[in-house]
Amino acid sequence: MILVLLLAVPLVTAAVLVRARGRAAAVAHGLGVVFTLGAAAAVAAAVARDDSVTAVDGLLRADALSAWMVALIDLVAALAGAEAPRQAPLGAGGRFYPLLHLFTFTMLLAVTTDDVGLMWVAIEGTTLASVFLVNFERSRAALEASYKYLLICSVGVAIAFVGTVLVYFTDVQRFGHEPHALRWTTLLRLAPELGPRVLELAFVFLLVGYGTKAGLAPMHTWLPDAHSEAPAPVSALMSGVLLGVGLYAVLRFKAVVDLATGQAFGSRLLVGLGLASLAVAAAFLWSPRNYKRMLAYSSVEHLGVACLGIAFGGPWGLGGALLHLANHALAKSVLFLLSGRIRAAYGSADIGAVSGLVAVMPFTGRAFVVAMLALMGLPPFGLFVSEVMVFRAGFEEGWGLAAATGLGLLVVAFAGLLRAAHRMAYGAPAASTAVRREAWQASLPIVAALALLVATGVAWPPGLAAALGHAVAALAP
Amino acid sequence: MSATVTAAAGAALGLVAAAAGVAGVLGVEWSLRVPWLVPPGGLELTLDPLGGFFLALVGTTAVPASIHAGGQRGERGGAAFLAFVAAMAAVPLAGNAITFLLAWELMSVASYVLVLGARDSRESLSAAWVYFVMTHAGLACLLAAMLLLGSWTDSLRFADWSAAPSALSPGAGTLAFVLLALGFGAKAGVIPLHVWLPMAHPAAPSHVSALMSGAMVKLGIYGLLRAGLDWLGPGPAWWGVAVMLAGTASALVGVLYALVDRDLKRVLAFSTIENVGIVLVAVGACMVFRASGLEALAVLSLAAGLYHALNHAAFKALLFLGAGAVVRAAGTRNLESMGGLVRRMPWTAAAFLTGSVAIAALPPLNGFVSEWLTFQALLQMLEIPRPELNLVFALGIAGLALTGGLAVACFVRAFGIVFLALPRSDQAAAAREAGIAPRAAMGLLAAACVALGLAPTLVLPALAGVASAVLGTPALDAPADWLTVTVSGRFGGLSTVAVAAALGGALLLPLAALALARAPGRRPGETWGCGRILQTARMEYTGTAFAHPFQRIFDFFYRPVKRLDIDVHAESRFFVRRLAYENRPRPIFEEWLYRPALEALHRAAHRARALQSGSANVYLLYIVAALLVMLVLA
Amino acid sequence: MIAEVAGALAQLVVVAGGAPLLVGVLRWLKARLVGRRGPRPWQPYADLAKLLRKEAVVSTTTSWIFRFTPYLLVATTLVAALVVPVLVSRPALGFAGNIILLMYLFMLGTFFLALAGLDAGSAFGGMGSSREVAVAALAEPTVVVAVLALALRAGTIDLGGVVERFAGDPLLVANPAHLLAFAAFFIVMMAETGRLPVDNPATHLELTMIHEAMVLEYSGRYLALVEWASAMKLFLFLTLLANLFFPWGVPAGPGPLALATAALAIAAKLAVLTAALALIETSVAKLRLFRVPELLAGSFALALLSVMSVFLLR
Amino acid sequence: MTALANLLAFLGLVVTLLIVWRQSWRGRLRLFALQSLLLAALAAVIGLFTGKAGLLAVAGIVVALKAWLIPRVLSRIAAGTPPRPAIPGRSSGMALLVAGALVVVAYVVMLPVTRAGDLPTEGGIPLAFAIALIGLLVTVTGRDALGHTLGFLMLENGIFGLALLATYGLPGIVEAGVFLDVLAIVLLMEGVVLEIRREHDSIEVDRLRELRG
Repeated sequence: MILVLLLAVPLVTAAVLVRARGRAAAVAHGLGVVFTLGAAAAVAAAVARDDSVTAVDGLLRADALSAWMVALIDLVAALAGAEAPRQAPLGAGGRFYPLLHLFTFTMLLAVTTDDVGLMWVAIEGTTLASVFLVNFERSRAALEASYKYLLICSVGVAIAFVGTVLVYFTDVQRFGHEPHALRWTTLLRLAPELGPRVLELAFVFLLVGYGTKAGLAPMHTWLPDAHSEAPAPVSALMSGVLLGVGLYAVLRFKAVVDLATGQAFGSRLLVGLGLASLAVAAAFLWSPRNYKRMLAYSSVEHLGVACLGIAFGGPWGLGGALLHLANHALAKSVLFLLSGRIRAAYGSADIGAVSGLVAVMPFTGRAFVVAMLALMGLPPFGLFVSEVMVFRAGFEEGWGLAAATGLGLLVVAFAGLLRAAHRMAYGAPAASTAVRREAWQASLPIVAALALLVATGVAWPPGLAAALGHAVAALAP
Repeated sequence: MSATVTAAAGAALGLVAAAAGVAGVLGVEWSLRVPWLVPPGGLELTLDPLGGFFLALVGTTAVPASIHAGGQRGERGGAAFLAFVAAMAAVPLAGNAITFLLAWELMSVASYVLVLGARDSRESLSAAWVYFVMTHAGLACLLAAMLLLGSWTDSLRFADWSAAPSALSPGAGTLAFVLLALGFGAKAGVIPLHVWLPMAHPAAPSHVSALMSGAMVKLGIYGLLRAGLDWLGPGPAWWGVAVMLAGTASALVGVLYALVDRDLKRVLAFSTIENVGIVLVAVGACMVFRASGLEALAVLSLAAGLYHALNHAAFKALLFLGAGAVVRAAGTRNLESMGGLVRRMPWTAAAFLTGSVAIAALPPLNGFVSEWLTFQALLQMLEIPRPELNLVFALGIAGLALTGGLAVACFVRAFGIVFLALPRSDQAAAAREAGIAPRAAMGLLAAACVALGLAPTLVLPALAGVASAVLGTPALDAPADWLTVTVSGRFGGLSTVAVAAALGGALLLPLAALALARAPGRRPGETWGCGRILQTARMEYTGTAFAHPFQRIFDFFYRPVKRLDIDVHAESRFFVRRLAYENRPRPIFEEWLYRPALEALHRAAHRARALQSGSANVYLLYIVAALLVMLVLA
Repeated sequence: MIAEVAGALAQLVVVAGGAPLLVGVLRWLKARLVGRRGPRPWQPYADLAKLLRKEAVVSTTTSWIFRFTPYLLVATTLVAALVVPVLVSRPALGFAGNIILLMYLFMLGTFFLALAGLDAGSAFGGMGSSREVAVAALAEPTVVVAVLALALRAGTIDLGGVVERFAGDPLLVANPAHLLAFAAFFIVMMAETGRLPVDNPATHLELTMIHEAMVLEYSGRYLALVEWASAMKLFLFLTLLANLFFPWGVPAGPGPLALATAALAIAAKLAVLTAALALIETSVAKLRLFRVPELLAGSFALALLSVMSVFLLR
Repeated sequence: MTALANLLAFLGLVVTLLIVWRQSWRGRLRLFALQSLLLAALAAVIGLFTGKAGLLAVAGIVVALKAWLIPRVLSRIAAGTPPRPAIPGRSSGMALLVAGALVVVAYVVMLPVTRAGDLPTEGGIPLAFAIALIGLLVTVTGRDALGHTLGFLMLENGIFGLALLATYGLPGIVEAGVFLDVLAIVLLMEGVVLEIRREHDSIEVDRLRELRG
């Protein structure tokens, strides 16, 4: 029941916002954000109590892993929702707000359904819901970005569909037309007896397909374009959680395939993709020119790390990957939101055009620097801890060389990000930019997100370790 | 945060750390576990003698640095300063890898923020960049090594590592040692990982430089000791040889660059590299002795190294604080614009002179004691029955001796050019003495230099205790009576108290004799200059000129870029209008090692940019290619 | 106890009083060797006395360091005189340190003298200091390695211990390692005490001076102290050469008779060394400043060879 | 059933190769509609033989959606572009060769699948997969938005065929979602492409190369 509510809230909000204007729209948007967050909390509580909740004849099912993703999606959605009115006028009609909530809905659906096919549909739906969000500014560049986004992600997800069909095929072959043959719960139960060769084949398709959505190199090419051209709240959602949803699909499938083929097969492919992502990201982060693209490439980097974590496996690797997704979601969405403000103030997304940020925008500049430090994986922020966990898994599970390579590439990316942060944050401000006063209310969500990052880095909130443990356990019951 | 609050808090923190550290050195054991803090694994702090020593070192350096900071109005970064001190105090206490890495990186972050301090200049930005990237690369090495160790021993607790060094295969141990040595060496400023040091130290405010140089760099040595002696147990002799050679190279390269640099704080930074090198020579000797089964000598070497680390903390912090006062007063870090400050800033001058004498290892101050001890340990190398190791030791000894001589020259230059003769700029001529807080801080440190110099009989047994605790050997029977330090039976003895007393007496003797003889007085006159009159500052020997013989002698090392521009008068070439002469040493490590590496990286990154060509078809092709490649692999 | 004090005093008197004579004899011998009559050997005493009576001119640019340095210089050499086994193998301050202490004591003097050279602000002073510290720095490794060669073979680095060890076993002296170390140490001695071919103690041509340029600004009693100290330094270095490498006739403890024979022995050995020094000084030309490192590198090579022969031939 | 299914799959492949060969967009659209009809027939055949009524409905939807609605939308996208691309010297021979190679690749890749089961329809599985791969090829080599979309739809058709042949249809809710998705993609594509045309006066994708690096 609670799951239906969780999904209904954004859907209803989207529907209302199609019609609502003015103050009503503001109220609807605000309520939608708050209720979604509340529903996510309720789901988390329910899962913590009952291990999993189901609805609609088991079509919707949330276990600890789903709850983890739901919490992430709704945290970032709340952050983005709070920032959105700065970027897009609320209450003037238009497609932006309905689509924003629809986008949230599709992501929530993707992580709360128990049906592999429906998940595929939902993930395809995330693309569809967000294409016009990317093209919100309707500039030439935004148009180009949204075209490539639509094309590449559609093709990628179609490839994932091949994998889904193959999984279904082997399932049907072995057990006949079982009513819930495409459910995670069923697949996990039956996996040890499924044909390993077909599952291997299927996994390749699934990996390429959902890897496209997760922004893993070399399927990441849509990502810098779309993330840099989308309005800040949309970039935050896409970078923060949409990629994570893609990786979530890979993670689920890997758990199934591992049961049939053993760990090594999937891990090898994932290590390859993870390292490729890190390498590509490192190369593009070395001397970035556009800060929104820089943030996008950094997403490739962090998804690469999470991918490595999944590949390395074990409680450290999986837990690290999930925690990394969460930390990255927080840090990256904060950065994208701030980048929206910076772009509004400087009128350009070029790094060269921005200087003296700390002097010009005292809060935004400082928060930007702090969030960049967090993004670079420094303590006391959570990404440090999750990276340590991932690499610990690497060394522990016998992927020493891969882990070492990954560490080296992270250093390169670090150097590039630091240089860009220096260029933007310090130096003499451009003459045309006046010092801006910033309302303190606007900074609250961002401060809260950064505080949460410190918490995941230094002292885990009560229940976090347990939630992480349950989420990992959900993969291999 | 106001400067006073920062100072008080920092000093309090330092005092607590120092007290705890001394307790640890004296054998007090203490540990603390907080499972919910510092995930995953939990905060774990343990105090043991080695950790206690470095904790005390951090604490005692932090006290004067904080006091000095209290005198700096308008200096930013109070919170970062406190975080820096706290993180440094946490590093030697850390009892598991996660705690250690967290404290270690927090220390780096805090010091990075402090280096960034005057962030409006490009110079300090690039210094901060180089510093942070180097330190992060070092962290990556440490992380890899610690996680490797963790996976081999199935634990991230240091206690478990120390317990199971013999379980590691030699190859594994070596891999871990190399990685750890790289990581810790980068922090300690070992050649060729030192490049951040001469950039970051000048960029930071002086009390921060003092802390970085006095304490933070030492924590690199701490890590190396932990790695080489504790976690990885007695390694093969070549580890020690490698450390020793790296130390010798660092000492020589450091002092050679210190000798020719014109930036006062860079001179001190390079000298830090030198002193770290000296410590590492002792540490390396300790490792070789231990590998050869000579435990008493290993203890002596290690104690000497620790002593030098402690001494360096005292005199380098003193020198940095002094340099800070000078730079503030003269408005420049350039040696060639200073001069004559001994009359404008007598207290600072006296303190700086004390530090210079100490760092030049001249008796009876502290630098001499530790260098003497190091020599005593090295000179007994004949106990090792392997000629090739003996040769390494001989080279180490010679390197150390040359370093000592060059350090004397370096600090003659540093003190002489800055403080003596006539001021070379208007601002130096109008310099004002530092305030009461900086003077107090410098006074404390100068007193520490003297005390550590005169009291080896008290300090050495404690350090030998630390060393024997680390090495797991029974404590040596008292190597010192109240007056004289004796090493290795009757091999050598030293009594700085006696020397100091004798020097004092010998100073008084001629004074008294001359007074009794009623020697004629003195009268002021101008400096003689072959009959010319009117002495001006432009006639003085410059720092560059002073270093010139060294630049000629070590030409093969400096590889200077020479440039001579003579702008002659249009009508006759004998009338020179302007003459520009440049003779800048070439930073060979930057030019031959780092620049090519960075350029290669840059080129590679640039090439890789072609990947994102803008064509949707190419992007789709990537997907197909990835699919096909993975199908083939599967 | 009284004997100890007497021994210490005797040693001080021999060094402090004998040093000017040594310099005088050296000058006299050098003059004779080149066919001049030369000043009388005790001329330095007269010079010192004259300087002490003169008024000192102190440059207005100088600070207290300039005035303090001569006293410190004398003090370091006097302390050194109590460390070096001149008359007895274990002098009064022998316990307080060994040859490393001794070298660094001399270095302390050099340090302050170089500062004093810079203090007056003249180019000569700076030039002298710069060159002096360069030579001293380069001489340092040779000293230590040569000492190492001795220490390795004597099994101790204690000066008295070395003397006693070699005195007890004369065969140890007749060894290539020993002679190599001696040669190395001799060269270092010439560099440290500013003798030809490194520095010309008699020159007053500014551009070739090292030590003299540095002390150019000193006059009156300050100059007297500086000159006296450098004479003592020469005396001590020669004594070290004599007693470390040929430790015959150095008694272990003080006693009137022992002291007297020791005084005779050291006088004889110093006479030989002085003659050798004079001979060398008259037969070589001063090296160009930038050839000096080559000489010192040569001496370092000798010392290293000596050390290697110890552990290779054991 | 085996023979019919195999025949239909084979015909589908032939039509696909013809799409690669044809260069006029009108011809290609017609061939695409034909391909979709063949798929619908396949669905109907399988539905009849296995007694799954749902598949008959699916066949109907395919006819309506892919053989009628989508080609119409596509022709709206293409309206205004010259029927025959005016690039001289361009031949589809190379593309046909690659497509032929892809058929071989499809056989090799699908070996584990054909070996795993004993389906009567397994002979058609590699053919359907080949259609999907060729669709990918058309997408990758497409020079304008129409080519991209068409290639994507062929990919979709191939996968649909694969699903039919391998599993006799997916669960209903999935099928419904897939159809919705395809429709939405095409409609969105139309929106985006029309905007591109407004902005660039062309739907050639070579102009969409401003975002790089």
